[in-house]
Amino acid sequence: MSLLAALPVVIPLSIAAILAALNKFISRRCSEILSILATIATGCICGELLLQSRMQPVINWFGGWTPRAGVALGISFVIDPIGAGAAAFTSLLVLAALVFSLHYFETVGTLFHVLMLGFLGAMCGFALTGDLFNLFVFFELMSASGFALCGYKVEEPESMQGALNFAITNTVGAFLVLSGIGLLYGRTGALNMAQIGRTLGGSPDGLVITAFVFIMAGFFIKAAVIPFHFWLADAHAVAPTPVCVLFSGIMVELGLYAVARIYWVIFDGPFTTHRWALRELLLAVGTITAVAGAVMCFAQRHIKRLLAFSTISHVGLLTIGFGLLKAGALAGVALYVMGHGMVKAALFLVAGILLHRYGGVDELELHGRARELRATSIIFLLGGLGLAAMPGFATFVGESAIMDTARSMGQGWLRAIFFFSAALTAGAVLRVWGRVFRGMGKGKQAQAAGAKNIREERETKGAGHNIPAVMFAPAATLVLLAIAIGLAPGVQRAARTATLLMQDRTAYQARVLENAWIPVVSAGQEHAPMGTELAWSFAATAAALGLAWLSLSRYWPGKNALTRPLAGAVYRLRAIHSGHIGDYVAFLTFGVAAYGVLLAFLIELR
Amino acid sequence: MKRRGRMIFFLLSAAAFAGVYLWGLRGLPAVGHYRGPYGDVLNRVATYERHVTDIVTAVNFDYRGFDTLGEEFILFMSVIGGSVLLRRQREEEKSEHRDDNLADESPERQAPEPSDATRVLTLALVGPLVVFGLYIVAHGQLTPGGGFQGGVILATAPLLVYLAGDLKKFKQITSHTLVEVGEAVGAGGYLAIGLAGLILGGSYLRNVAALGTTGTINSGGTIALISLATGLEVAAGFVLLLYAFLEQTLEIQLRGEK
Amino acid sequence: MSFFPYVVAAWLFVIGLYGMVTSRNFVHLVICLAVLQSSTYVLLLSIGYRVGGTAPIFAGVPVGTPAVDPVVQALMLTDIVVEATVVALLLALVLQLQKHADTLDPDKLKALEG
Amino acid sequence: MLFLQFTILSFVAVTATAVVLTRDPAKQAIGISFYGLVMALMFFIFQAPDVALSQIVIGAVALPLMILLALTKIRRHEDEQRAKHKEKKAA
Repeated sequence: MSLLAALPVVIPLSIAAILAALNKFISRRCSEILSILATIATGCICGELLLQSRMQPVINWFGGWTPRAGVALGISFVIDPIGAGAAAFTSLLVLAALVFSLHYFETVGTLFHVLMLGFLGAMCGFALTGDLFNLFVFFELMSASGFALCGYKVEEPESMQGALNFAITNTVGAFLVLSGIGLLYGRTGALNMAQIGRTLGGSPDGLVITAFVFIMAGFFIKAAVIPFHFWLADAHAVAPTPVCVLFSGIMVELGLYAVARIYWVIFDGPFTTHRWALRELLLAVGTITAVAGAVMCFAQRHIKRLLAFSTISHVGLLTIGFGLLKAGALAGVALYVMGHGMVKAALFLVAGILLHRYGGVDELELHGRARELRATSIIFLLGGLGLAAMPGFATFVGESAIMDTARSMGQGWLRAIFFFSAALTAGAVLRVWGRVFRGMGKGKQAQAAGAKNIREERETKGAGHNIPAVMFAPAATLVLLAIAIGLAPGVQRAARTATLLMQDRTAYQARVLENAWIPVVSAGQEHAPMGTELAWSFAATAAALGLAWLSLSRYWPGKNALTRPLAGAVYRLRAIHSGHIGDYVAFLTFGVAAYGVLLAFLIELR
Repeated sequence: MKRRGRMIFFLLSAAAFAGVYLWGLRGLPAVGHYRGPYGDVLNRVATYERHVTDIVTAVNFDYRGFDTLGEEFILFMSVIGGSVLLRRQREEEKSEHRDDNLADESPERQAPEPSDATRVLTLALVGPLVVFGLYIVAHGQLTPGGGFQGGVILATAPLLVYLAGDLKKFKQITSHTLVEVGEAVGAGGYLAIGLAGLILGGSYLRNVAALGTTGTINSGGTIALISLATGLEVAAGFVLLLYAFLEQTLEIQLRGEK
Repeated sequence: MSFFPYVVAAWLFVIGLYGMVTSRNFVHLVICLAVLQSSTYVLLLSIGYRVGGTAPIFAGVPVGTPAVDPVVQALMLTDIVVEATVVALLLALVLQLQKHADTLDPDKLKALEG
Repeated sequence: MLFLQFTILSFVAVTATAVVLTRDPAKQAIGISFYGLVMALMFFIFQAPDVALSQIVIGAVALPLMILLALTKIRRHEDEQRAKHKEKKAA
């Protein structure tokens, strides 16, 4: 029991309510200060909870309703290092986004801060809760604030369409989750995750498989896993920059976090003997997501949309990491999420700086124009290298942890997927760097890469000839933090300890339902990254650099017999991303059905 | 995709989807045979522990009060989001003056002026409606209803004023600042009651007020207080939400009055 | 027969999806989403139902009378708020979309292709 | 399972289908209001008066009202658009 447990939700929401009440009476500066202070306080409390929970997960029953004879009466927060870490990381990114938007948006007002704080509170609650329906509530709270934030730039039709696609698909996802919760409740008569996990047991039958598929698909919509990923690129292309930072940096990853949490607490019991089936499904969708996202990423010229597709590709890698269903790989996923979140946030912030300065984020139109921004250029370059998981970045530590586990399970082929994704996504980012910041290659007069140029209006007041420090500092700090974590000793071991704790289902249940004190098992000594992993990683970075250089040079192959089928395939892939909500819902239906049929087939087959 | 292709693709997927869903539903106990334990335990203990007779309200505002806190903030954020999304843009304000005459071109769109009889009748309904709404809010712990249902009923009262065609009164009642503050106070009040539980009882949202006698209006401890806070928040929230939409259409008539 | 409510729940979900896929107007689509949502009401309601049970309100009836599940009803109350708020937000987005794109037909919006 | 429950559920399914298949949003708004009432009735029959009360105020009143208000605005915008077109043609 900790008095602090409720505060990561209560603080942001209280300040949001206060700001909304005082909306007409306080200055913009005042609301900026209040919201930043609230975010810092939330972050500090999450950090404190993280430290507390390393000895023993912190369990908090709202209203003091502790369970009776194994039946939970109330709602619990079950705070373990992974959950608290996710909440703390969320606060960090919200802080970066808020600092970036200081003096930034023209129309930004108190209400923007209210929405951001609501978003923060929702994500914290989502990360910390131990109750299935409460998870749904925070999912919806996250959505409600997210929809409004996404459509903040109401004057652009694209932005409305993107926000609508986002809102509609995510709402359908929420109802899928709720239906899954309903199924579980009908079977077990419980909403507390620990209690459901204990009651469910046994082997997976139709209900368990369907409930799992519904819940997983619902959260995969948030996580943008194929074929639920369509909304992400649309929403990112149109959302204001600080919002993109949060969407890509943490919201999407939280979708995956929810699946991992629910799987390890609830479904691992019934699925224990069928892990292989789930593993096959997850590795397959992860691979497809990673490859398709990477290809789409390379084919973009709108920088924000490009970064959005790179997020999809990396989510594919994270799905692979989770799909291995091993503590070591999950620790890698946690580190990768952090590293990727920081690097991607920094890249989006630089895109925001470009938009501020030049009034556009089209790669070809910006050709060579940002040559003057030397410091910003370094940040963008570092961000690109971080996406390639170059040794030294947190992404590398995560990737090597995932690959270590994969190799030990005989899934070494996954290295090729990681290589491909890194080379293409980082290649695309480095290409943008070369073209925009170095003036390499051809500009607008070059034949357009094909993708439509989405209109994007300046978000800031005045033509910014100088870049305020508040815009630059968050991006720089985040990239440096990603490097610091990548070089810090012992992070991998700490992460492994945390994921071992997360995966220990029976201990979790005893802690929650019987308030048992069970010592936390520390992970063994970590081994330094293997030589092969270092070599692969450097090779991927080199490939990304090479690809970027090649695409900017005159050696980039034009249309010929060799490239035509490839170009055709890319064209067809792009045609699927139509921006049409009907298509998206159809694919969504297909995805749920396909997941269900495949999983049922794999399990019943045996 | 073309319409036809999308349709075929969807129908095939939907068939498989329905199959998966029904396969899952088959694993549920037959309808009418709820097996518990959650609901049964609460049905047994809630009246003794919380001195309430409406168990759903006890679940909403006490046992699972934290869910309802989240729910109130979903509403809160949507209201904020709605007013952010429907905020007036600069161009719009400019263009409004330009096409002043446009509104007159389509008289069939104008709401007809209500007759005096309608006006009196509608306005006469406002009083009972407000009383009814307050009753529902205050008796949540005893009979069906509570802060949420009563709040929405209260929110429809200003609409009756609008329907009666009394636009000036309507604007006064829905004075934006006041309602906004009311909404935030309602939502903040919920949080504050929770904090009181944390400070006085050591656990967020713990019931720290006197529980009172079962069956009377001041029973249930914080349940009644939370119900009131929710009522305020929901009433104000829905007024703002409806007003945001109304404002989009209202400009026609207000301009006509000028 | 005792399975029928579940079939209705599944049907509402599928018909809602159908409406959304074939929709030519975003307002229509939002209404279909509301129909889809009602699937979850039917599902939760039938899960918590008990033949012969009273409503979980013990004013006038003694505690201990067989009653239906109060928890799903509390969940549905939350669900209804979610419905109202989501529809409101979506309609606000739809209004702005129409103001600036002059159409509500998803088939006519081409800006986000590729 | 009683006859009453069976009937109301069938009615819910039919009404929902009708609402989805109505293509004109204005008619649909009326439809969804009616659907809200049917749902509320179903909640009563299934012993959920709390939910029924909510459903009446939200599903049958607030929701259709928002939809109708949105449609009014949309119509108005369409009229303006048409008028502008006419002006252009005339010029």
